[in-house]
Amino acid sequence: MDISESVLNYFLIPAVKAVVVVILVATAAGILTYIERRTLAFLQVRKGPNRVGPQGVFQWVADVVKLLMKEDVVPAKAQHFIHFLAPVLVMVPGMAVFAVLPWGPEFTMRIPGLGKITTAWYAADLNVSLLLVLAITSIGVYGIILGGWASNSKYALLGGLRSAAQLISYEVPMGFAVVSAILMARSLSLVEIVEAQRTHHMWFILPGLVSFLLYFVSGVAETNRIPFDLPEAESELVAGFHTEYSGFRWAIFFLTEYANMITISAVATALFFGGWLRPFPSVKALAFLDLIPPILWFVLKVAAFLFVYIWFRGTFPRYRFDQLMALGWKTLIPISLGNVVLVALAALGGMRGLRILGTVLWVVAAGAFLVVTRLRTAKPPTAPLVPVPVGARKAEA
Amino acid sequence: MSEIVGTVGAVEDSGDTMLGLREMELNFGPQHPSTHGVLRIVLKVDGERIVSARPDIGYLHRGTEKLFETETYPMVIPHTDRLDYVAAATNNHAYVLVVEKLLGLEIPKRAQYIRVVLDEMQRVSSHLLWLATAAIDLGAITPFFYTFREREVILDLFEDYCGARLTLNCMRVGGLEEELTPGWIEKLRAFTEDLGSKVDEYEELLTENRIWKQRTIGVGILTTDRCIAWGVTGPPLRASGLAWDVRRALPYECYPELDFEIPTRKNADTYDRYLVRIAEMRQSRRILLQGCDWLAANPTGEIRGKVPRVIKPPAGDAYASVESPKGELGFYLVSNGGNKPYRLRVRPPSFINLQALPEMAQGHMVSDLVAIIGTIDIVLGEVDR
Amino acid sequence: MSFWDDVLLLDIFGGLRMTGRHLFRKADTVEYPEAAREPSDRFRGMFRLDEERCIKCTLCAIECPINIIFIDWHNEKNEAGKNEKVLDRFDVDLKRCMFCGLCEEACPTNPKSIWLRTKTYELGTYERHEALYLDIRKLVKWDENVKPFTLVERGEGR
Amino acid sequence: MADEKNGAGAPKPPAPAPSAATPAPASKPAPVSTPVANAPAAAAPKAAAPAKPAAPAKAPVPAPVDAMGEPLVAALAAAVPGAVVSAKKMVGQTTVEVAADKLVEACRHLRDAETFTFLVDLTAVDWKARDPRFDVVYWLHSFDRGNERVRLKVGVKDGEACPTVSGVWETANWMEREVFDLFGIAFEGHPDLRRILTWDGFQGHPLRKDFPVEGIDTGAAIYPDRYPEGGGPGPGDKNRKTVS
Repeated sequence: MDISESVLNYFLIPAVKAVVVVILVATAAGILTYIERRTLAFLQVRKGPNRVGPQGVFQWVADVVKLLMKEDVVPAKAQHFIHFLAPVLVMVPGMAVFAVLPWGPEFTMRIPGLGKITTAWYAADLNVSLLLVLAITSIGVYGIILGGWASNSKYALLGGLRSAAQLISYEVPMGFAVVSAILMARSLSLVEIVEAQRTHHMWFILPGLVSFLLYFVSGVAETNRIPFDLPEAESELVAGFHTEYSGFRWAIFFLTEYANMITISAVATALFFGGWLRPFPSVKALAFLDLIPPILWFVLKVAAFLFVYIWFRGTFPRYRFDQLMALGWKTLIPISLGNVVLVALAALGGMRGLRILGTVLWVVAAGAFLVVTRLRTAKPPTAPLVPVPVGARKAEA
Repeated sequence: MSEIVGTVGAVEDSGDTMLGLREMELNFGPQHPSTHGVLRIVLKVDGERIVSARPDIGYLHRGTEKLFETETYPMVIPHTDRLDYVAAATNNHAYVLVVEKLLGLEIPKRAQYIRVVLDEMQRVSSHLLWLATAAIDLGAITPFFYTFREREVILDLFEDYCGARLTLNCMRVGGLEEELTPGWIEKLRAFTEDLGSKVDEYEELLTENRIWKQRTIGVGILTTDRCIAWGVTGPPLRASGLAWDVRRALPYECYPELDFEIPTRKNADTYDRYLVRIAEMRQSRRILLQGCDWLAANPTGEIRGKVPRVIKPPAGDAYASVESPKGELGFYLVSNGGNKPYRLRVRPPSFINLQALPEMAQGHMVSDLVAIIGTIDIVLGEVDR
Repeated sequence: MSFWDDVLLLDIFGGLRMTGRHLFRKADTVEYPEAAREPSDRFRGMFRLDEERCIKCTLCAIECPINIIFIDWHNEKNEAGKNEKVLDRFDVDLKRCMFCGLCEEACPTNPKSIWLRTKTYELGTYERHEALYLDIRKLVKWDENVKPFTLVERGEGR
Repeated sequence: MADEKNGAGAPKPPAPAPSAATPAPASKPAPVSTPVANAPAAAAPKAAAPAKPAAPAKAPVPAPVDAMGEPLVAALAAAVPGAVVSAKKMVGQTTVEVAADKLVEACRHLRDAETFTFLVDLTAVDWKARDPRFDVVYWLHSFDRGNERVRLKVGVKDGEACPTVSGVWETANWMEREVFDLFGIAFEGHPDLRRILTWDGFQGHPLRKDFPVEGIDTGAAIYPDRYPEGGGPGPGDKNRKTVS
């Protein structure tokens, strides 16, 4: 290996990739804000932003410019340094995670003057990349807590505290859900997990139905989104931990939230939905689906998850703090523990075991769903009200 | 006597709690997204649990009752619009009722029906607004847009009828100012028939939703006895199990002729108040349909009784009330025989219902406080007057 | 039953189905400046005065709950030698107006001399003291902002 | 609460609904025995006169009639001796004039024995020139007596305190605060008598007849020492915030 090649492989290409990733992520987060507003508007029978550019697609650019221009207000009694540090602490891990997200397989391209280069749609393929994702994303919570505390505002403090408890609690079921995927693929590398779904001839959503639901619910909680958006609950804590932030520091919190949504969706895609693989990767009859490039498959899957995020936001009310904790500790964690045991037992049986588990899970779920919905149709939409004769002293208790 | 008695800002420190931690004093409002206006609540919280809540009102005090005393009787009506500004028709109604009572006026039947129809439209619109804001307080943003879609139709109907959408000024002493526009009844009927399915939509979003249920069931319980002790009327009282509604208890206008039920629930919590209001919308729909039928069958007739040119009620006092969307809205009129009210007191349901807030919020969490404020359904224009 | 409801997240899916159904509905909103909706015939908007018809009785000013109509007049002999009231001043302080319409109701002429029922609701302005204080010139001259009014038959019982 | 126990008994026949359709006969003049009640009642024939020509003949103008004979009033007078000063009825609504020192006792009797468990409204009226100057008005409701309502009136002199009924009905708390705030009537024994609608430093009581409708300048006029000409806290004021 000569020096120029190692410079190329170990410095130049990663550097280019790093820059591209950061730019792309920032852009994607910006665009996502537009898409969210637009989608919410459609859910809510209105039109949404449609003025800047065709159909308003440059709305996010205008917003970013506006936020850059805004005065950066720091409360007089805030801890200035920490107040400044918090957005950085939130943003850096949010961006760093993208280094290991497997957007596509390896590919070879020819660059004039450099010859053939084999590289991949990811910045790095670590053998512990899944661990890295979990590790790095949990750093972000420090930024939120510190930002909430340093603002010297009671609302921000409450938001920061809620956030700390919430993020730490939901790390646990999320970790267990991820463990089950690791057990199925027998690897910690995201790239290998994706490839394992090719060798297993199925996406891990089949045996990992429960794992996926746990992962996604925890993921929604990790990203502070409705119905788990307590740290920034607008109607309760004004704006939660970023109440006292303005201008671009606030924008950093905001954009990182969207970047985190992309991260969670991308990891879910890689773990349970076959990453860049097309549906039924081993069925030859569906080979025409290969016309869509792998990276596009990945992006489509991520987009579907993001849509679900937005759909959730358009539909659900918000949990209360203690209910959120109860859900995390009393429901999700026991289920996730049981699920890990179940998946581990199935994984002992190798591919056959996983298939049996997947079949059983889906049949039970679908059967119960059909039966229960059939039975439910008879039920009136409202619980009956107690009819009381007029003028009676009190409804008969 | 007129010196300052106590100050709002000075809350004595209650000392330490179990773990040696201090209770925190939290200023909830007056500029807070979910206080529905300019309500300020001084909270003492232990973590997120509310130790005590003290509402501080008056930020919107405009001296309306003083203003009433300077206006002649017809001129008071536009001012009543601005008490509960999301339910102007019922305000107008309560006011004209009390003047008519003191004058001993008979109201033509047709005017009574139109008034009742306007009242019930206003009730539906107010409940829709309540549902929108209560849902948004609990984090559900979408019902807001669905309910406003329907509310818009009602406001359009109001605009068709009297030219204003919110501050209607639509009733007059002795009856009404204006006849219905042609086609108005048909438009109203079309909307009303549609309303049931729209209410089903809101219910599908919220009634069975587990988060909505968790957030509302068992929150802010106020039993019948406590409701009566605090003077709480309207949906909170009915949600506690007492079927008491001014429309039936102290009937006015043509309500005795109309067929409707008073929905009640037993658990007296936020969820039951939600269900009662939803059911009230359905009952209002029933009344509206009956009103439409009657008005369509009697398309002409007097809409204003024999009113003297200058309204001068005899000296004396009277009280009249209507069931406003918030509760019993009453006006107490003292006349000295002149052409202006000597004293006109409003019995504002929001003000009196709000008084029960500390008891309802005690021991709950900050998030629940938002739900409880939402469920009382206050309008600060009426609280502060 | 309720256990399976809980496990299968039926309430969750029900809500999602509800909002999802709306995803494909047409938006109910209109884009305001391009597609403004027409107010109703009785819409209470901008003031308008017909000086010819006005008999200077000042009833509108008397009936105004917040006294924003200012009328001064004096007597002049007309050609027939009769005393005729001539307006010196007819001002409406629109800034404070609450659009109750009692002035129009009080007007004794038929048809009315003062109207509030114009289909105009765009009263936003940069100089409110200038634009929203109507003197006689502004009241009798139709602004291009003031859309044509419709004379509505008044109901019975007046 | 007490009404729970009494609620088991047979409900009494409903009182006549206070509707506009039942005006008292105008021919019967109002025999009012006390000077307290005289002021509004005496004005009646005089003031009603101008309205008469316009009023239609079939709807007689309501006028107050004596209601001392009403069973409720009689029972109250018997149960709390000296409480009932006078009673009259107008437009179907009974008003009982109660002596101030017997007020709480009368209220307790009405709540416990007569099941008036619900205080609908509490307010005051300022009769500027009269002595006693104020009427404090209570409007009670009974669920068990077929939604019967009765109004109590208490004359209160300017500067004198009225006994509080917040111990009888909790809802009186804010209503009495409001009356205190807007009329300046103190309520003796009230647990939390502070201003409620106006701000805490406000001087004057807006609903008194001698308070100007235009309002008062609440800045320099009230605190000439604290707020210098032009407004804002003065240099030595503790409320003055220094901008750092």
